[in-house]
Amino acid sequence: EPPPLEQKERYKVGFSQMESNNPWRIAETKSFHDTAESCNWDLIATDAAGSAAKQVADVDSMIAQGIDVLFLPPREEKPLIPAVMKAQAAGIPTFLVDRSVDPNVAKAGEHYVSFLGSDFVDQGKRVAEWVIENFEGDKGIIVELEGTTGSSPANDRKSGFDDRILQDDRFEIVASQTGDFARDLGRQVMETLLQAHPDVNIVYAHNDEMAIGAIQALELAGRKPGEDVMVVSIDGTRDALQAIIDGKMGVTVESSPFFGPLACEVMKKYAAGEEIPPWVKVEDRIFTAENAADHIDEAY
Amino acid sequence: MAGFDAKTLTKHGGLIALAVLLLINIAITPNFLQMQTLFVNISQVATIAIVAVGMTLVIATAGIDLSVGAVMAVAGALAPLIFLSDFAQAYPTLGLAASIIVPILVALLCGLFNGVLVAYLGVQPIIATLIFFISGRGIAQVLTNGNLQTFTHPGFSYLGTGKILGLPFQGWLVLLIAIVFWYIVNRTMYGRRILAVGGNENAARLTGTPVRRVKTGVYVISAGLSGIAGLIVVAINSASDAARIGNLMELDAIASAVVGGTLLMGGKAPIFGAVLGAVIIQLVKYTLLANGVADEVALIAKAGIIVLAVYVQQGRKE
Amino acid sequence: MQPLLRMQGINKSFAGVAALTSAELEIAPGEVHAVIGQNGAGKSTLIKILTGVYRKDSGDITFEDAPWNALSPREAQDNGIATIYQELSLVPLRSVTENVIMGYEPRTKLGLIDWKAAHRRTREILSDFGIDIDVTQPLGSFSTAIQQLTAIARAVSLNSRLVIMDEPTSSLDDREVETLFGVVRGLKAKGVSVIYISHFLDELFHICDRATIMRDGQTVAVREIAESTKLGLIADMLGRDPEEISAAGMTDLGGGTHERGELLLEATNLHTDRNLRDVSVSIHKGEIVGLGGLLGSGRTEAARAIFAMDKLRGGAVATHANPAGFKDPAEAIRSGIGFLTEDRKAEGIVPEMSVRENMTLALMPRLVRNGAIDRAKEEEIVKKFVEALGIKLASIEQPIRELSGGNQQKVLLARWLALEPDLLILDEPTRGVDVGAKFEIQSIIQEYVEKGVGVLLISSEFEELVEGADRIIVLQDGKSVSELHNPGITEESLIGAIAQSHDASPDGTQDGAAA
Amino acid sequence: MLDQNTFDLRKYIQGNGQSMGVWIALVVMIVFGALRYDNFAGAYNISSFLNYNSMFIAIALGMCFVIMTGGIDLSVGSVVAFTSVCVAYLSPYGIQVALPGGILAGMAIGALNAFFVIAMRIPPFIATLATMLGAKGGALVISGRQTISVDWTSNFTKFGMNNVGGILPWSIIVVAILAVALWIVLEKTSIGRTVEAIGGGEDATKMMGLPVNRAKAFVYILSGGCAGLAGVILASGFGAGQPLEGVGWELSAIASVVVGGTLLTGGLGSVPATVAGALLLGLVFNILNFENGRGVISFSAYWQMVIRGLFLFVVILLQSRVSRVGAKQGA
Ligand SMILES: Nc1ncnc2c1ncn2[C@@H]1O[C@H](COP(=O)(O)OP(=O)(O)OP(=O)(O)O)[C@@H](O)[C@H]1O
Ligand SMILES: Nc1ncnc2c1ncn2[C@@H]1O[C@H](COP(=O)(O)OP(=O)(O)OP(=O)(O)O)[C@@H](O)[C@H]1O
Ligand SMILES: [Mg+2]
Ligand SMILES: [Mg+2]
Repeated sequence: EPPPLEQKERYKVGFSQMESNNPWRIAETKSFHDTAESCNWDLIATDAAGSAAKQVADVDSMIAQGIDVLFLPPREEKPLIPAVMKAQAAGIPTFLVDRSVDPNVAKAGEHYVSFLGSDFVDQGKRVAEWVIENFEGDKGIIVELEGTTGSSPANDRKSGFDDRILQDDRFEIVASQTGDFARDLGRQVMETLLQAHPDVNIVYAHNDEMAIGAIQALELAGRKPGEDVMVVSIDGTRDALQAIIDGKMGVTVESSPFFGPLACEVMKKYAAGEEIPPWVKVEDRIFTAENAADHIDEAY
Repeated sequence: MAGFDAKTLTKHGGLIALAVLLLINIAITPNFLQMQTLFVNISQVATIAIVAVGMTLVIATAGIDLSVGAVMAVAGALAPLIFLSDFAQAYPTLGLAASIIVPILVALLCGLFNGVLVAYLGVQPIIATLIFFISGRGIAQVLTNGNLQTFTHPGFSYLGTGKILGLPFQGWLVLLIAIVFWYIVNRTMYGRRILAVGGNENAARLTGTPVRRVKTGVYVISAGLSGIAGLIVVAINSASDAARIGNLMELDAIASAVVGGTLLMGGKAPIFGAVLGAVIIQLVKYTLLANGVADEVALIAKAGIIVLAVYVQQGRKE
Repeated sequence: MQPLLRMQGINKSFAGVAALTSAELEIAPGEVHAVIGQNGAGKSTLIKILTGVYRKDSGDITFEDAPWNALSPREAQDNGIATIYQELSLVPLRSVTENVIMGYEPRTKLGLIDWKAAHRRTREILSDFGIDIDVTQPLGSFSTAIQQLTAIARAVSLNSRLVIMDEPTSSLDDREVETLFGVVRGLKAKGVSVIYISHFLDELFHICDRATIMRDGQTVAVREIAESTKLGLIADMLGRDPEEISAAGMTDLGGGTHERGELLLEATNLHTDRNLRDVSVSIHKGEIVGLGGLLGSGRTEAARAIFAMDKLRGGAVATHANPAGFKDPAEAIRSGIGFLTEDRKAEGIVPEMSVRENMTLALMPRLVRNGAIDRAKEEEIVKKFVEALGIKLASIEQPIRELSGGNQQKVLLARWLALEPDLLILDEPTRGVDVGAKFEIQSIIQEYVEKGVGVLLISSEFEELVEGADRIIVLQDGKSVSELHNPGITEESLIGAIAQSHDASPDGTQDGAAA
Repeated sequence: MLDQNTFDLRKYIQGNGQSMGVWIALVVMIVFGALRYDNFAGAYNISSFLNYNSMFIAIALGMCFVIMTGGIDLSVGSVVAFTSVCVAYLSPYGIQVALPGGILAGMAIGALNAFFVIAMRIPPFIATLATMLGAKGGALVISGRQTISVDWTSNFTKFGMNNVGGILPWSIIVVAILAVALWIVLEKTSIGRTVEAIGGGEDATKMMGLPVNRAKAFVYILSGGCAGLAGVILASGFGAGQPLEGVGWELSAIASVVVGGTLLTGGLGSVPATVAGALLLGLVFNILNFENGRGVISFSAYWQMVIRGLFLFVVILLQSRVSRVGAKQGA
């Protein structure tokens, strides 16, 4: 059983961010800061600068400071298990946010309260399904731009997409290389892969930043993204929605960083003694040419 | 004659490595012999080459500059702030000029900071530039509040996407920078003094060389060139991401300089060697990527190639 | 008797350039054997091949009747050959003790270094050389002389059968040289052989039994010292007729013969953070002013202070153009002063740069035209000096590190002469330079003095000073204590002046340099 | 080397003055933290702080030896990642196998560095830059791009997670023993003396007949081994082999060594001051976290970077100040 949470006027809340080197993470941190005011939190936010070990040390220092509740987006599935265990031992209920930990070792409802977030595998799968549905040619030649090598969203978004798309034998993945979730690298890698595989007609990027980079690479090479090459990705950033509106991109599956309000709500329920499901699934929307214009104002 | 062979190999190691790489690519990489391949490689190598030229000068004084990537981030973060400002909207030409000049000036100031630490306070270069390496990117993010800045600004984007005589603008820029610094190193007093300071600082001082000013100068130059590279990255991407611009650039630039024949203990500044080094590193990346080598294997391959290239370059000395 | 060491047909080339061509060397047990030759003759190279620093290209070496092929200095040491290399091979940042006993440390029962015993042993070893210093201090904080004696002490303490000394006396004064001779004689008495390399030919007649003479990488003669003359040895070294040499005469600096002109520079009561306490010197056009004194008396520091290398804490330097002195060496150079430093390697050459670039380093500001260096003019000047000074090189684009010591020294001298200076400060201008080059360098200096250049000369060789200087200012513990005038100075009177002022000085501590 | 400007010597000889700065700063920071924050000096914070920073102390110790020879080891961060993956596979056999196994794996990469530097004469900066890339690639290859679970049933994780007396983690005890041992090696054995001599002048050391190559091989293998130990601590304290960990750790280690007063040009160094340097840099993070917790100002991630840079700047200024004052007094 995870430790209970007493009902109080004000909570001392720990939020251990893993890194701040991309807009998504920054938006997520900001969402927690914004929620702190509306939800009456004293928020301690730390940043692990991309190191799982430091993230554990950060959680440690928050435990030492006596937080009431911990929100943790674990940088890695396994290395953050000690953080979850230590928080539990210190009587601090933990909610995992946006990524989870290894379910074989730490379990929701036991070591931590619940996981709030989307399913990366599912995100990849949904992109694949959209492609299968909307691709009109005979042969889909796919270039995949992966996230940071070895990171869990990269691994999951790859397996989700690859498994689903390869069930349809119209499609072939001719190259899959890392763009490190960054626009500049996404562009450079795309430029190169485009030279080696000029017949490519589908680009799947693990996040919108790389997708935008790929669009630039295509345009620089005189190709027409959206017309002769279909670009698809995940996240739902403002730039991606704009690209969809401009007809350069096909789809982006939402992976919203705005966890603050959800966190506040779930925490209050938990304090009130309500049952919390082990996985509070975030319903990821899917943005296409039909609805992009309606949502661009709320995007980050 | 064995001595002759070894010597030629050492002397032209870089060119030989380049030739080998080209041959390998022609043989195995699909669609290698195309103009577009050339464009892609020129546009990608430009920033490394520009930074490597500055790095070469720093290394020639027996220093090192870890802060180049951070300086790129600062300059790259500043530019859009300026041309997206109200002022620049009102006066587009002035705004564009300011968005190029001001970031470069700020970069030069960063270099001045490094240079003063090294030359006047006697801080060891790796540590002096580590300070900015750690905090520079933070400053860039503070400037932009951590936000990604995206824009459409054809004028500014020319830096990254323009073409002159059919070749990318930044390629010409590299050529211009290399020629200017080659001239400075080989023909001017300042260049000679850089080499003297790196070769024997005491002797340089005793012959009237303003050692501290010379040293400060190379850090300023290195930072200025990094600033230019930062602007190019932002221009190509039509976006400025302070967290990412120039990430790991210091390693590429140092590797380029060394592969190009620069001695880490100072006293040599082969400018075109550094450009050649950058081209080799770029081509290695291209080869591995285009042939679908997995990222982790590519890392190992890169490691092996760097060791080999430097081994051939350094030759065997008694 | 079987020789202890025999080297035969040794060949060695560096990057295609031959340094040794079938060189020979034979040493008898218990013999003190000199190896002499001009700069670049290959003496040091031969030694380094013996001790495993370099690898020979071909040739045979037998040591104690067994083939010898040391792969490293360590191996040579362990097998009974101890060496004092020409370039002091010590680690100045580390303590004196470490420099003496490193590699042979006394151990405690646990196998750890017994520092107490180590310091004690080091003090014992050094006391044989009349040195009494704090051995826990970094070696670099002591004078060059102490450092050189430390290197010698280390080698001698290794209990070897052959001790090699490559120019051991280059930084020693007469008294220290005497101490060294005592040590060499002691080794000989114990049956240890000594290879003794030196440019001071007089020294050979005191301690050596035989001499091997080398020229251009070859062994050209082996002589019994007792049957040789200095002139004969020089003739062998240079490969010329003895008559021819004696007819040409041995040029010296012609002290006391110069026409003294107007005042060039006046330094009064100089005082720096480093040991300089009260030195006053004035130099006029066309004269040579010598600085005399024991090692560590502050001669080099006086020169550095005048040249604005060290900050003045008190006193003043004034010239006609700069009555307030100089703020940095650049300003000193602009007002027509050149400074040839004593440490060629550390403060003189830029090893990777070419002869051309080295020579014009100080001149550069005057070679600039429209922002660029005027290459044509540069080459013209360099070629002129290469010819005038007889510098031996393959090309002016050759890196200076490839030149022999004497030729490097001439390039550095040319660096200052090219400035057409009013005043030259020369710190040990002929140290480590062979007799031939030495006379050449001296006659070049003489020539410039006659043209009106003023010279401040520092030399540990009393002969050079006594014969060269018009006046000698004697320094003692960082103070100028007396002044002697030529003609009339003899070595005896100089030594007398130094000794006298020494006795008169209140505290006689000399870093123990000469106890 | 002898051609080092001997006149700069005095500035450097004030070894005490150099490392005084770091001790003063360390004490000041601890007192500051203890007075300003609740629970800062509590057992929980101390033990978790020591546990996390034991890894950085370990790599800084190895780095200190490499730097004393005038070299540098950029590969340590990747070696930590690499060995953490190796020992994750070894964890079922218990810590008695995994600990030596991890250290050996690190030493193997250290030996590769030594080979590049000594036999192939590649400058250390470049040689270890290459192994930094290679070891990272290797870690990803053998892990199949995944973090690798350790065996939670063996005694393996006890090493990284358990304390003695609730305050002293096993990891810091092992690292402390290592530090003392290395201190003795440096000060009291001839290999240690040779290491420092090489930094003071490699050619001269060789000509004195000291085993230069052996000492250089020793430092690179030692540094690899220290990184290996850090890898074991990482895997056992965090429950996984992590191929992506260790990015930028080499720079922390270098900074620790330099803040501890070791000359980057080699020749002078101190083991205790290096440990102090590593603790000092670790404290900066810890204090920033506590400061965030006070809620007065919340430093964003990027402000933290700026502050860390500033801190390094101040420590370095302080050091050059202290050593200069020391030099004045010594003169
Ligand atoms: N490491 C080296 N690389 C290239 N050339 C060298 C090297 N060492 C010596 N030489 C060359 O070999 C020749 C012999 O040099 P060596 O040092 O043995 O002369 P030497 O007789 O000891 O002269 P000196 O009296 O000046 O010490 C010289 O021409 C020198 O330039
Ligand atoms: N780098 C140094 N650090 C500390 N003390 C030094 C240093 N160099 C010289 N000294 C000391 O300064 C004093 C004067 O040395 P200086 O070199 O001026 O003497 P000198 O008369 O020129 O002798 P030499 O012939 O050895 O050059 C000596 O006591 C010496 O030990
Ligand atoms: Mg010699
Ligand atoms: Mg002197």
